[in-house]
Amino acid sequence: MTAALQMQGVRKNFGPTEIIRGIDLEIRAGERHAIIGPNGAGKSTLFHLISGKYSKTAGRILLNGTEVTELQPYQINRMGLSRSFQITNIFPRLSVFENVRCGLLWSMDYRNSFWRLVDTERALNERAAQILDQIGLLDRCDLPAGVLAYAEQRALEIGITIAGGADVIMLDEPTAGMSHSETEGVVDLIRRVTEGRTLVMVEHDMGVVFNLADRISVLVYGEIIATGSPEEVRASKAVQEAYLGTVQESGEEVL
Amino acid sequence: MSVTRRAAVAATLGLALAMSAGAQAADSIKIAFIDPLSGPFATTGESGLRSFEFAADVLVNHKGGVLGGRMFEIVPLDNKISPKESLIQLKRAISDGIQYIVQGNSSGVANALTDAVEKHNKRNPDQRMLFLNYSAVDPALTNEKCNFWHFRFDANADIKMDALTDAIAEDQGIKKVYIIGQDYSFGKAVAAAAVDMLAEKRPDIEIVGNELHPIGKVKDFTPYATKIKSSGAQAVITGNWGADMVGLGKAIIEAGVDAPIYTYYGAHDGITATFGELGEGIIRSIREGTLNPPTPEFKALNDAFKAKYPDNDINQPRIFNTIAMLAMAIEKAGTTDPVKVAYALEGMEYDTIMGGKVWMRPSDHQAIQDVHISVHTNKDIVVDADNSGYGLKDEKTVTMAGKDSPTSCEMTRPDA
Amino acid sequence: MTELVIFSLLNGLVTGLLLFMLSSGLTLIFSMMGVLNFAHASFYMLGAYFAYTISSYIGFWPGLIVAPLLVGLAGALVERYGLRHVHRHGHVAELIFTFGLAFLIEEIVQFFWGRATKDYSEPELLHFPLFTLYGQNFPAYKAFMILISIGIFIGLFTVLSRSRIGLIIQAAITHPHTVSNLGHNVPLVFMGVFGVGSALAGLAGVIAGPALGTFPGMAFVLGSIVFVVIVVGGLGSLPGAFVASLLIGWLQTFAIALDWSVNDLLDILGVSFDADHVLRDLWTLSLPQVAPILPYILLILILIFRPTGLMGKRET
Amino acid sequence: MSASETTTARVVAPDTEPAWKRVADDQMRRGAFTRTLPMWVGAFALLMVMPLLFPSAVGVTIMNQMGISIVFALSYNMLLGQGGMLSFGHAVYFGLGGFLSVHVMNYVEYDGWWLPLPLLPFLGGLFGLAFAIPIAGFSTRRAGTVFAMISLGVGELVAACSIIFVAFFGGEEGVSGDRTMGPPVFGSEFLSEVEVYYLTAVIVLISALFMYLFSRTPAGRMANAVRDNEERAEFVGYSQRYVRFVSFCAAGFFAGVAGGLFAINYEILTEENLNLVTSGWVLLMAFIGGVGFFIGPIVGAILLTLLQTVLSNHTELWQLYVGILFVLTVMYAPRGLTGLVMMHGPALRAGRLGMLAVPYAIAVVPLLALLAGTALLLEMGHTANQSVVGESEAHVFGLTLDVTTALPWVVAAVLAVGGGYGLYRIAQYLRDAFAQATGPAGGHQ
Repeated sequence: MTAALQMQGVRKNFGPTEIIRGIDLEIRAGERHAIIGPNGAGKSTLFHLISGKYSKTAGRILLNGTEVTELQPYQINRMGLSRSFQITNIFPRLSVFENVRCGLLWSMDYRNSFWRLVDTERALNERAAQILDQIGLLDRCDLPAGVLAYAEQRALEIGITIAGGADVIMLDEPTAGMSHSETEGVVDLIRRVTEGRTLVMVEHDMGVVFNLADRISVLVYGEIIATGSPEEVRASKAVQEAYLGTVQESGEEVL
Repeated sequence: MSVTRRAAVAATLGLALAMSAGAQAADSIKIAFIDPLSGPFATTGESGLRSFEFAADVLVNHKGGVLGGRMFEIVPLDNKISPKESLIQLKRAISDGIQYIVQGNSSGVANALTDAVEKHNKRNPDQRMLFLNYSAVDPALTNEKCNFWHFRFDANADIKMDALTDAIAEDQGIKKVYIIGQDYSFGKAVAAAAVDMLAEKRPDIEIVGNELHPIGKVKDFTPYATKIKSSGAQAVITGNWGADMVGLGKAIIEAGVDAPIYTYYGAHDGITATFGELGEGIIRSIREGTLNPPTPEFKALNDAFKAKYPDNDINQPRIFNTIAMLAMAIEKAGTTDPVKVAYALEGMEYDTIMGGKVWMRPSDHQAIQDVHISVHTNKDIVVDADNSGYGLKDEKTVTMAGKDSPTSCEMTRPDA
Repeated sequence: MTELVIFSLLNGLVTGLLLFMLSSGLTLIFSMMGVLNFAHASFYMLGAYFAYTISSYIGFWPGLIVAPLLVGLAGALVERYGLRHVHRHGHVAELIFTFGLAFLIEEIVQFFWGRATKDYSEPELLHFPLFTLYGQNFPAYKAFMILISIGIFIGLFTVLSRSRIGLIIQAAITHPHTVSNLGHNVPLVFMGVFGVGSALAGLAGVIAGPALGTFPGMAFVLGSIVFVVIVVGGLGSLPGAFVASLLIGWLQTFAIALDWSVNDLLDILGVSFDADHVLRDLWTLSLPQVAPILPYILLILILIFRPTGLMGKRET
Repeated sequence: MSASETTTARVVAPDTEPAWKRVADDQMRRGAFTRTLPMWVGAFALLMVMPLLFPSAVGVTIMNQMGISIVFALSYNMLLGQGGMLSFGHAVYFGLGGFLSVHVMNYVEYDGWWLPLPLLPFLGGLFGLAFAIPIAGFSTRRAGTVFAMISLGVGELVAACSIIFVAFFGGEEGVSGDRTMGPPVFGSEFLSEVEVYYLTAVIVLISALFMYLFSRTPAGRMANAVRDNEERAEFVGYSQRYVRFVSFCAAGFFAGVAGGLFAINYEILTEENLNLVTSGWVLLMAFIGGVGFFIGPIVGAILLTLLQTVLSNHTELWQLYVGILFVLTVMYAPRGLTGLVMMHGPALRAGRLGMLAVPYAIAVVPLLALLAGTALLLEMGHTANQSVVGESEAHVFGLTLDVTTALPWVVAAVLAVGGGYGLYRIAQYLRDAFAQATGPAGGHQ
């Protein structure tokens, strides 16, 4: 069986600065994989590289065994990879319902058709309503997405991400900025909606990470210094030195 | 709230006045003036409108009107120099039962109007109208695009060019001529006519430049002036008007070109004032109607006009001819019926206020009249332009210019 | 030919430097605020009209100083009471606002000054040919225009590279998102930059008015060309704006000077076509005829093939 | 994943259908075409009786002009309102569609082509589409400023070409034709304006209907999504460029239809139909009407056509008024005039619209005073600026005012300042009243 995602020697430079310095990583199909690391380690950049937002300076990326290195985001998405964003990224002027429906359109093969009306397609609307139900926003479906509360927007973000039925889901800090109780709800939601799919997530909250992840990779200064089960990572000397050390340093300077 | 009450009073008053304004002399003969009254060309349009209103008052209304007391009323309709707006205003005129329209600015608009009037008259035989064109000079209007309903009171571009090239041909010192104009139908027509006629009259003259520049888009004419200067031209011919005329003229003179510039529209509406002493003896205009020296009648007319509109000039004598000849034609026909009036206009002769005659050639409805080459100067100027002390003095006159000029017009005439 | 080349170089320089005076202000405004100011050329027009009115009372020279200050003030007020209000609706709304402003300023100018061309002319002092070459005059006023433009260029360069505010502006140009972190009064800086940019445009108007004519359409004629300049040069790049200004200045002058046409090209290739072919207009196309549209062709090519412009770093 | 459906149906009692099913049904019911059908039928009926209400030639002509503007403005809104593309060159497709239509008319007249007139606008539309495709190909890569700049460049280029390529564009006098030369349709040869009106009205209605339906298709919905957030759209599988491409082409098509209608109405096309002024004018119509609503551009088209054809006959300053209106709209009512009306939706639904009657009645007084005073000042200023001896009279609202005397100036100034001050004083009261009427339910604006 091939891995859901394979990265081979992936590098990214911004001008003279090397942000990602050669990453080799395999995400197994069906696993929940967390990427952790200090601020500025390049976690979000890595996400952007995988999902096609940034071009790669070097290396290859394979999705379900197919090379996607040079593809555009929408092409990668059509091949079964869907992602969320660290900063809420929804369609603010569309209604909550429409946000989810837009997430569904391509996967349900509507493409750019201009001879079908979205409001007459039963399967489409029912599927959208089901997803809203899953993410708990059914009673908010008529509001413009832009006026939702922060936690609701985060939930919607996840809803859009999973709507298309992609088998690889990438979540970028899904619990960022949430209260403790909100975080619990989101963790529960993530667990439910990614059932049977591959999940890759960047997360700062170690509680969430150790609760959800099957495997963890630690990214420091653009390099993976360790990959393994939560126990292995927790036990790793290298991680303790490099990661915990930088956490203490960075804790004072950022955010 | 005293403000409130005052507003209410003003509003009521306004409404009452507006309603009473609707009731006017039902008897008057309305003439729709369709020309730009807003936008960049409004100055020209307004100046024309004032002339028309003044002419209607002085030549018709103060003399008791026509057909035993019916007055001329000029109805100004703003066409924003757009063919589309002109057609809307034409419909407005039709709604008001107006039978005569006058227009002059832009041959493009004139083409649209003559076409629309012909279609309208064909489709609505009981509601016909005449189009009196006082200024659009595109030769096509009295050639391939002519029709029975269109009359032109200005000399067309070819007739003017004929006179202009005569003047150049007489000056044996001129060996090199530069032609420059705006890149559109009129500019091209001027250039083509100049080339043809010079080749015929003075084969030895070399056309050292024949240039079209985009209309209304040139910021700086200096590069063109540089070219003209380095070509060694001894005379320049241009059909430019408006800002393109001013810019070109100034640039040529400033570059040190010491040659006469023959223009169609090189005077009035601020252009004369802008040239001032710079253009002295250089800018020449080809036009109908003698301004200097004026006839006593014209001097009196001009004084009366200036008393009313000190900032305007009588710069289009043909407007006075248009009104006078329309009045004569209506009297002659004894009715305002456009078909009968049109037949009355055909072949009509009229002695103008500025001196000289106008004859409405029946074959193409082109007015045949004297055409003058006049020079921009401040010497011997009685009737100046733009209150600048400078004006146009006749240098040369071609009597009844283009009387026998050919026309390709084949119009179908309705039953009288 | 030599004289044509020399004078075309000089004329192109005058046009190019004039364009730079406009495009430098526009670039400053865009760099700081992300706003493409459609009404920038309208401030240029205001400069010419203010100077015209001032010169008719107290002469050309006071106008040279006072008119740009007034235009700068007008610009600052527009920023404070107009643009700032629209800012929250995003850049497209701002662009629409400045478009409306351009429309409105033209109407306002017509309201106060009428529609006819104003006889705003250069001062007597500069009314002589500076030199005559091959019988052609080069007016002293043109040289004066060149001097003023170069003076502005040097002044701007000095301010940007030496003064504290210049450094802040430079920082903002290269890192537009960090400007609010600098701890400066951002709204005030914005207002100041907009005012200064408008004043530069106003100054351009003051000195261009006598040479190019002072009439209500003067903004429209120049407006979109200035846009072309800053896009071609690279949005947010002052050196780019400078290069593109001169490039377009010379492109337009030389295109007029050189009488090349498609026909010549076809002759060289030995191809000929019917004189009344449907596409006849294409064969007879000559360089002077297309001169004014060359900048737009350049614009489209640049936007397609090099969206950052000649020297720009950021894509719009 | 059927397991989750049952576990999360928590809103309603278990014996009814699940909540999500109701929401989906609800969405489909509200989106169903039958809901808007009465409005379309009403619009049709209104269009049919209009010539009876305004039978004069000029009335019919103005209504035809409105129809053309409506289709043009709606097509523009497919770009700006629905696709987030600010175009300064939309007249290109309008003009080209129109030019082709006139040429086809001439082929019908001189070369014996067989084409019923009602089909002509769609031919114009196809030509607009054919031209929009290559332009869209390279200009829709980005939205925002780059798109605006490219559209400006293309607009300038085509306008310039229209003067250079005389064979197709006819130079400055344009190309004219005769619409009556085709085969009669239902016995009509389209000789009279009224016949043309009915033809225009039907095509306007069909075009508007299809543009409305387009906004409800996957392509139309994604256009909105890309407008809102182009990046997100890419990550749900849509190429932002291609989504814009589709909208752009559709907009080009309907602009061409409007051009074809223009050709039928005026039988002449000139350079002004595709230049920047026309492009700017359609932006004004769409924006003043309100780009966020389907009917916004219709409102704008009707209003601005009226200003252009009626107001311009009463004052030379009409363009100044339009400019002021536009700038005020951009600043204070970015959702256009329709947005101002729609703002009252929450109050209407809450049944509290009546609460606003008194505040608005009070506000209307200073507002009218301000408007009247400003207009008086402008008109008198305009008259005073023009030096015509013996004509010191300004004609405003049917009043005749002598601008050389002080009284009218004082009255106008008092009206303007008083009105402005009055509005300023009651502004807070109005805001409070509005907030109260809109109520807490209206959490979003």
